Amino acid sequence: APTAAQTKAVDAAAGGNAAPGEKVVIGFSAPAADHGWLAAITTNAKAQAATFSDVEFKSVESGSDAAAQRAALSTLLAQKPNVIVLLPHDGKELNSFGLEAMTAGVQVVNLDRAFPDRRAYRTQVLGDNYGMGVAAANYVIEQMKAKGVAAPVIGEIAGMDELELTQTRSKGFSDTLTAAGFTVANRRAARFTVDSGQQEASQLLQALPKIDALWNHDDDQGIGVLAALNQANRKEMIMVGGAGSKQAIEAIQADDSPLKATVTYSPSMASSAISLARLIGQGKGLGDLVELQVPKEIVLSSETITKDNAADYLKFGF
Amino acid sequence: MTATALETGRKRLWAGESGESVSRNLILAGVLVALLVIGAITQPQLYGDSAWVWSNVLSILQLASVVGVVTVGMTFVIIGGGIDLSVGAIVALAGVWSTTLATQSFGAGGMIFTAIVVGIAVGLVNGFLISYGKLVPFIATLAMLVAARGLAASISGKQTQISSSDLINGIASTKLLGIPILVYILAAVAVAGWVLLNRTTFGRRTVAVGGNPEAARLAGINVKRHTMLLYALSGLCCGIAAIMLTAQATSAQAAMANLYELDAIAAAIIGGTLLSGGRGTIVGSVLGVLIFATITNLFAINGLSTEAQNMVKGGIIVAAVLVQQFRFQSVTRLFNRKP
Amino acid sequence: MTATALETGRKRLWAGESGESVSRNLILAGVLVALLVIGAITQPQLYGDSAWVWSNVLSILQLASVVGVVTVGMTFVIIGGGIDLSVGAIVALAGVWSTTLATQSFGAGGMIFTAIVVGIAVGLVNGFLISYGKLVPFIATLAMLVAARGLAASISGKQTQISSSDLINGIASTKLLGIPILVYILAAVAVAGWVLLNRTTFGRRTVAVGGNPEAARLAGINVKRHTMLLYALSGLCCGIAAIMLTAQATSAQAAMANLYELDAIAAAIIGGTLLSGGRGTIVGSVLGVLIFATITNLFAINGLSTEAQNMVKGGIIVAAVLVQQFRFQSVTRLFNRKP
Amino acid sequence: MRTAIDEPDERPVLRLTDVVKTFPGVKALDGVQLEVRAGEVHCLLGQNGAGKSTLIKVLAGVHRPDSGTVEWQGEPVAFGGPQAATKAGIATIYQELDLVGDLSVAENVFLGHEPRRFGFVRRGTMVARTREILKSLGHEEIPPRRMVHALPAAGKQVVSMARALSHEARLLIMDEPSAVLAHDEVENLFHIIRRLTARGIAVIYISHRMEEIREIGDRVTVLKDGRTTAANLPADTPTTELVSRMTGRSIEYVFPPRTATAGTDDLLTVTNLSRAGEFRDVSLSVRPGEIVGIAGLVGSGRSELLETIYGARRPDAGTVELDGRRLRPGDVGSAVRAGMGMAPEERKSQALLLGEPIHRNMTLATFTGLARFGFTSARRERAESERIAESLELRPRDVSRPVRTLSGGNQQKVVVGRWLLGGTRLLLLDEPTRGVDVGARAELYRVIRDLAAEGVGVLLVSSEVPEVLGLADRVLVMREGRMVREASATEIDEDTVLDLVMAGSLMEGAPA
Ligand SMILES: Nc1ncnc2c1ncn2[C@@H]1O[C@H](COP(=O)(O)OP(=O)(O)OP(=O)(O)O)[C@@H](O)[C@H]1O
Ligand SMILES: Nc1ncnc2c1ncn2[C@@H]1O[C@H](COP(=O)(O)OP(=O)(O)OP(=O)(O)O)[C@@H](O)[C@H]1O
Ligand SMILES: [Mg+2]
Ligand SMILES: [Mg+2]
Repeated sequence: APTAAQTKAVDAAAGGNAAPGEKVVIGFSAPAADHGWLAAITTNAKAQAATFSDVEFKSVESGSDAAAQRAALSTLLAQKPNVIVLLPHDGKELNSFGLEAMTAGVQVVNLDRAFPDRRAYRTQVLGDNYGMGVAAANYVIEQMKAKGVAAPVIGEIAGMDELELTQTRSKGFSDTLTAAGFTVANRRAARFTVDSGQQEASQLLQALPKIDALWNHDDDQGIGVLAALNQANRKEMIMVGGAGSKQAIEAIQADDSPLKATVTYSPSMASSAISLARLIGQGKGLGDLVELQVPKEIVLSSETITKDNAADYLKFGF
Repeated sequence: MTATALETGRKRLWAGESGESVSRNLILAGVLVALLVIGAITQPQLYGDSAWVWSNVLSILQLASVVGVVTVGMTFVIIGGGIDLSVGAIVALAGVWSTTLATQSFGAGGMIFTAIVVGIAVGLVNGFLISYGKLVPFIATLAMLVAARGLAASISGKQTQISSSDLINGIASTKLLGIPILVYILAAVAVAGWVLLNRTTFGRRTVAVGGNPEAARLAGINVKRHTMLLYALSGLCCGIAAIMLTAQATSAQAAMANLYELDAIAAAIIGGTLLSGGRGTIVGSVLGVLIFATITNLFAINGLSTEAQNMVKGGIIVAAVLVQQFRFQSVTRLFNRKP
Repeated sequence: MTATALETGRKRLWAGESGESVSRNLILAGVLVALLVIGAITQPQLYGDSAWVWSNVLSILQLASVVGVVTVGMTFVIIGGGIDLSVGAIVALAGVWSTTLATQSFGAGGMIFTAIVVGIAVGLVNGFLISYGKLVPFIATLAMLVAARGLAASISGKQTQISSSDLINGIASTKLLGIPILVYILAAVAVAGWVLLNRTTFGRRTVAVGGNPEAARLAGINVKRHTMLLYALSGLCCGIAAIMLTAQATSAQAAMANLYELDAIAAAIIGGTLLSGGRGTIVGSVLGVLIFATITNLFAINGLSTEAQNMVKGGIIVAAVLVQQFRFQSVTRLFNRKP
Repeated sequence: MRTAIDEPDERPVLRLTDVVKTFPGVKALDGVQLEVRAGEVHCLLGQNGAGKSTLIKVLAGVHRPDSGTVEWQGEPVAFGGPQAATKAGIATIYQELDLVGDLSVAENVFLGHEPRRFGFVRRGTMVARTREILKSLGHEEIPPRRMVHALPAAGKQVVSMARALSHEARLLIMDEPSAVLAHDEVENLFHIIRRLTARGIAVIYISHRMEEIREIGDRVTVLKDGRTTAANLPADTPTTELVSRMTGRSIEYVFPPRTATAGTDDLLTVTNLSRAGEFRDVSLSVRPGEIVGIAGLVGSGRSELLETIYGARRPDAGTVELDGRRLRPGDVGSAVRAGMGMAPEERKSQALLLGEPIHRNMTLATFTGLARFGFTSARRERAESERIAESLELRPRDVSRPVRTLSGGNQQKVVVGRWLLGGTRLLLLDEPTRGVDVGARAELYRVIRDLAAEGVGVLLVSSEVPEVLGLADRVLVMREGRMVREASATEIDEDTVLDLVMAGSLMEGAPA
């Protein structure tokens, strides 16, 4: 279930947006969820839609690949919603669907995985994958400098390697490290699942008998990574997580494990996307902005959660 | 001749002559219709709109088209006594290879050529390992699955490669006489597969190679070469499928066509192909693919959650096979004494 | 005893009574050693430290332990003429079910009990569909794969469920005499499997049922019941594996044990199990699992990229099988007349 | 027609000199001489495992000889494969039916040399030519488009023959073609062979049935342990001499004398047993120590009856009782536990684990009994198997050899031997001597008779009427699924049985 903070009932301060307006039919599609973050995306979207009395929410969940999602989306399109919010399996693969929908007069809000073609969407709400890597690297650099480690051994547990977002995250990480004169000593790709996280981490530990810093892309698989550290009795490094799960934030706050920080990539973006979709459907803008319409693109910045600010973020943990 | 002798004679005539597979396919078609009816019952307002129904049928066909083409090749391999676990990986490799910038510079023709050549080449390697290296098909193609996905990832640098050829992308978006080109391609491949299997020496020898390889060898058929050709054929189908999938996604990626091997094998088996070889029909396989596509469509229009989908899907697969089973118990009892 | 009698006695020991499989397994062990040597050559500084080498061996064993347990069950199913595609899904379902808050409230005993009961129950359903529903094993267990993953997702609400039982989690972190408990579990399951296959009537029946089901039936063996038991046995192994995996990850999830079915089948086949049933060894299967784990370890300590890993892995699988093939060409010619 | 053969300067079409073929561990051919002339029927005789099938596989290009020469029409040849041999004019009907079940009759006949145009099969031509060939074989009732798996065994044999004749053959090799044929079918086969030899085609004919060799053969070559022990004997050489050449000893009698040991109470009682389409209202009984034989045509439902009694098929109606206790219908396990055993008709597909060693096949039905607390005893299993192998004179005696490498007759011994291990009280035998050589046959008859003497009841199905009459105490005749006659074996003669049995063969039932 989404925490209260993951969704947000629009309050009176947001201009006239709180008041029920004309009815908006929002279609929603995300790939089949097999891990926590994606599951939170769908539940958040649903919950956010439920806070509006003027939104009708139609969700199609769709299969294991882009082709299956495309087929599901075309059935959704045939039902003629006002706006479609979709988290594409892959932005480039579903770009053509965005175009088709926009051409058919259905507004498209892309969630998380950008379409290359600007005509394929009305608005994009994106997490910052590259920025995540940058933030993680910056934290590592800062800590290493503080500890006075000149040539740290840095490990990386990536997510599903065949996804482009994993590549982007890793690139942000290594670009930033390189700028500081550091390199990644070994990198293993897990599959966003706890057991793959444990397995890859245990092998990484084997390859690197001493590690100074470790970045793990995803807090869900991080449960497994932490288990591997624990089983191998390896506590010498600092570990940075990714996404910002409740479990991870609590661990950071407790400060009793190598996990010292996590860089956010919050599934709350799904809630925001639904809110924006409603406004787009009603032709309204964002209350705090001057413009009359919703902006074309919103990129959420990746924030770094440490022991110091963990309390503030706890309510966002999924 | 007595009346009873005549009667048993007729019964026998019905039992042979692939009458069995004809009515097996009729039952599959029945299952398909039943699924469509369930769709109509659960979503009466959608099914009330005939334009929507037509577009929905097209969308099912389009969904089935890529896996359908792969399944035709897979059907040949299985009838010939093998199995090809690498089809998904071949589709991905062919797709990625045909969308590299270098290849795209040769235009649509170059892309199609590349995809098909890559598909056939990988198929030939599979076939070679199996016939001449004497590897079990399961292991050889599993190794190829892993290796081809790896190669695809390395070629693409794990990036999604956009296809900028309008001609290629048009394959997925253009319609002819109101029907998407993808559907024509599936139809063409299926018809070609049917003719190949039922009307040519290649097809008839495929049945022999899978059904009784020793007999085929004694009849002078070059079983090894034939086996190689079967995997090459499967590779060719994968090459075609790669172009279709690339057109649909207007891009290619090392992870695409994930687990198509399971979809294709399942569709072929539901369609009546014997996993042990020697028996199978193209019509059955295509019906199998359509059934799976219709199930997916049914879930989508009803907005079922993924987990509910999966639970129901497992049940439908079992039910679909059981229906065939019970209808044919009497006929099959004759042929199949095994418990 | 005369000299000739002694001689035939020796010959017998070698030729019959799985003499073939003994030397096949020796070759597999050779491949394993070769992989370790490659590791030592490529990473001399790591292998210079004997403490590290020991810990690395343990880490390979630990890596192999979960899949190893699943593979023992799979080996029985395949020798018995079937296949179980649902093992990964059963592990996930059993893991998720045993880590629900309700189950965890019964403590470690309750969790272990639940995992094992769930495993056996799902296995029995598989077995029932196959023996009495007469479904092809491939289809029945594929349907179960889909359904069980769906059920697991629905039970867990797609959340990762943390195991808060120190006893369970301790299975992965505790060592006895310097060796992790997980390794003991694998050893115990493998030994039990070996005894069951080679020294009990159950094992004999398994070979008979897989080698020639009709002959087994006519010899008075209850083939259907035995088939059910084989799938239940595979389910039991999955239940044990679920506990082990949950302990390792200190949590369970619907997506866990992804594609374990492929790993287990591949390991069994590399280990010499015939996919068509009737022949296979536990030792070979365990060696197959260890080879795969060692390959993974080799890649990790050399820091290979995922795509390079995959390409090399495909090659190693092919090479490992080819080595066996050529060594045994003369022996296998005796048994396998098919081309 | 025969005059040409008698001419002394007649050159053989085929001449084999010192042919040797070794399989790992077995010298299957160890210096074979063979000489075949045009237009003759040359019979090959030899015990099971003598190397007959191996020899013809060498001729057919399936195996390459290790040494020795093969001269074909005066030229030395070395066939690279089956196709080379067929091209040269040697067509073969193999011992194991080499047909593809899911292809039609016509497709099987022309497999590998289909009439075609641009890769497309010319189906019309193929069907028409198949029909012609079938007609020339006297079997125009077999529809060329029918799937082969839907044909009865006899029909399959005809298709095999049609396939051999679809080539322009100068030499036709037949490896035990009559083994699966009924009496009238064999007559038909001989008719065809005579027509072929009249056209100058040479035939190599293998069979274990002496009377056939006498009827159709011109000359006989005898093999023993892979060696030619007698070449070009006239076909009317006395049986005793042929047998002694084959076995190295003489066999005095074939059927052992009956011993009057039959008990009085029924051991097996079958009452009104029926299965739709197979047999109806069959009642019979077998007493302890009695051998009951069932005669009938192929397709008359005898195998189905036996399997139903045994519980391998579930009856639609009727009961089976052993010692007055009703057996659970359709449950082989309970039949076996009650003391029944069966040697089924098709040993390879129904009885044997081909890759497993002999002793594991022998103990397949009894290893549970030999086990303790579910743990098997390899020592006892092996000892028991060796005992049986000894008493059946199994060749090879080494029980750890895989059954796959045994010749057909020895495989049959393994199957029968399986039921000599436990406490079997009723043995069901379906064609127990199919493909079994004369020597082994006599041994099997002795074994069966000895079993009866020990009080075991035997229910025997055989297509060879003399076998039923000679071995059984009581004879039942079955026709189209019904029992039409029951008589003591001494009261009925072969002609009576054949008269009863003939009511149209299975093949005539199908419309063209
Ligand atoms: N492929 C093979 N591998 C090993 N041994 C073989 C093979 N084929 C035949 N043999 C062996 O060669 C010998 C001759 O066998 P063959 O089949 O030629 O006998 P046969 O005379 O035809 O007997 P039958 O009358 O029973 O058919 C036997 O000992 C048999 O076990
Ligand atoms: N209606 C039918 N259609 C197809 N095949 C049939 C049919 N009836 C019988 N057969 C097959 O014909 C063969 C012979 O039939 P069956 O077993 O009834 O004869 P039988 O009296 O036991 O003769 P035998 O044992 O001498 O072959 C069997 O393989 C059986 O499967
Ligand atoms: Mg023979
Ligand atoms: Mg019969």
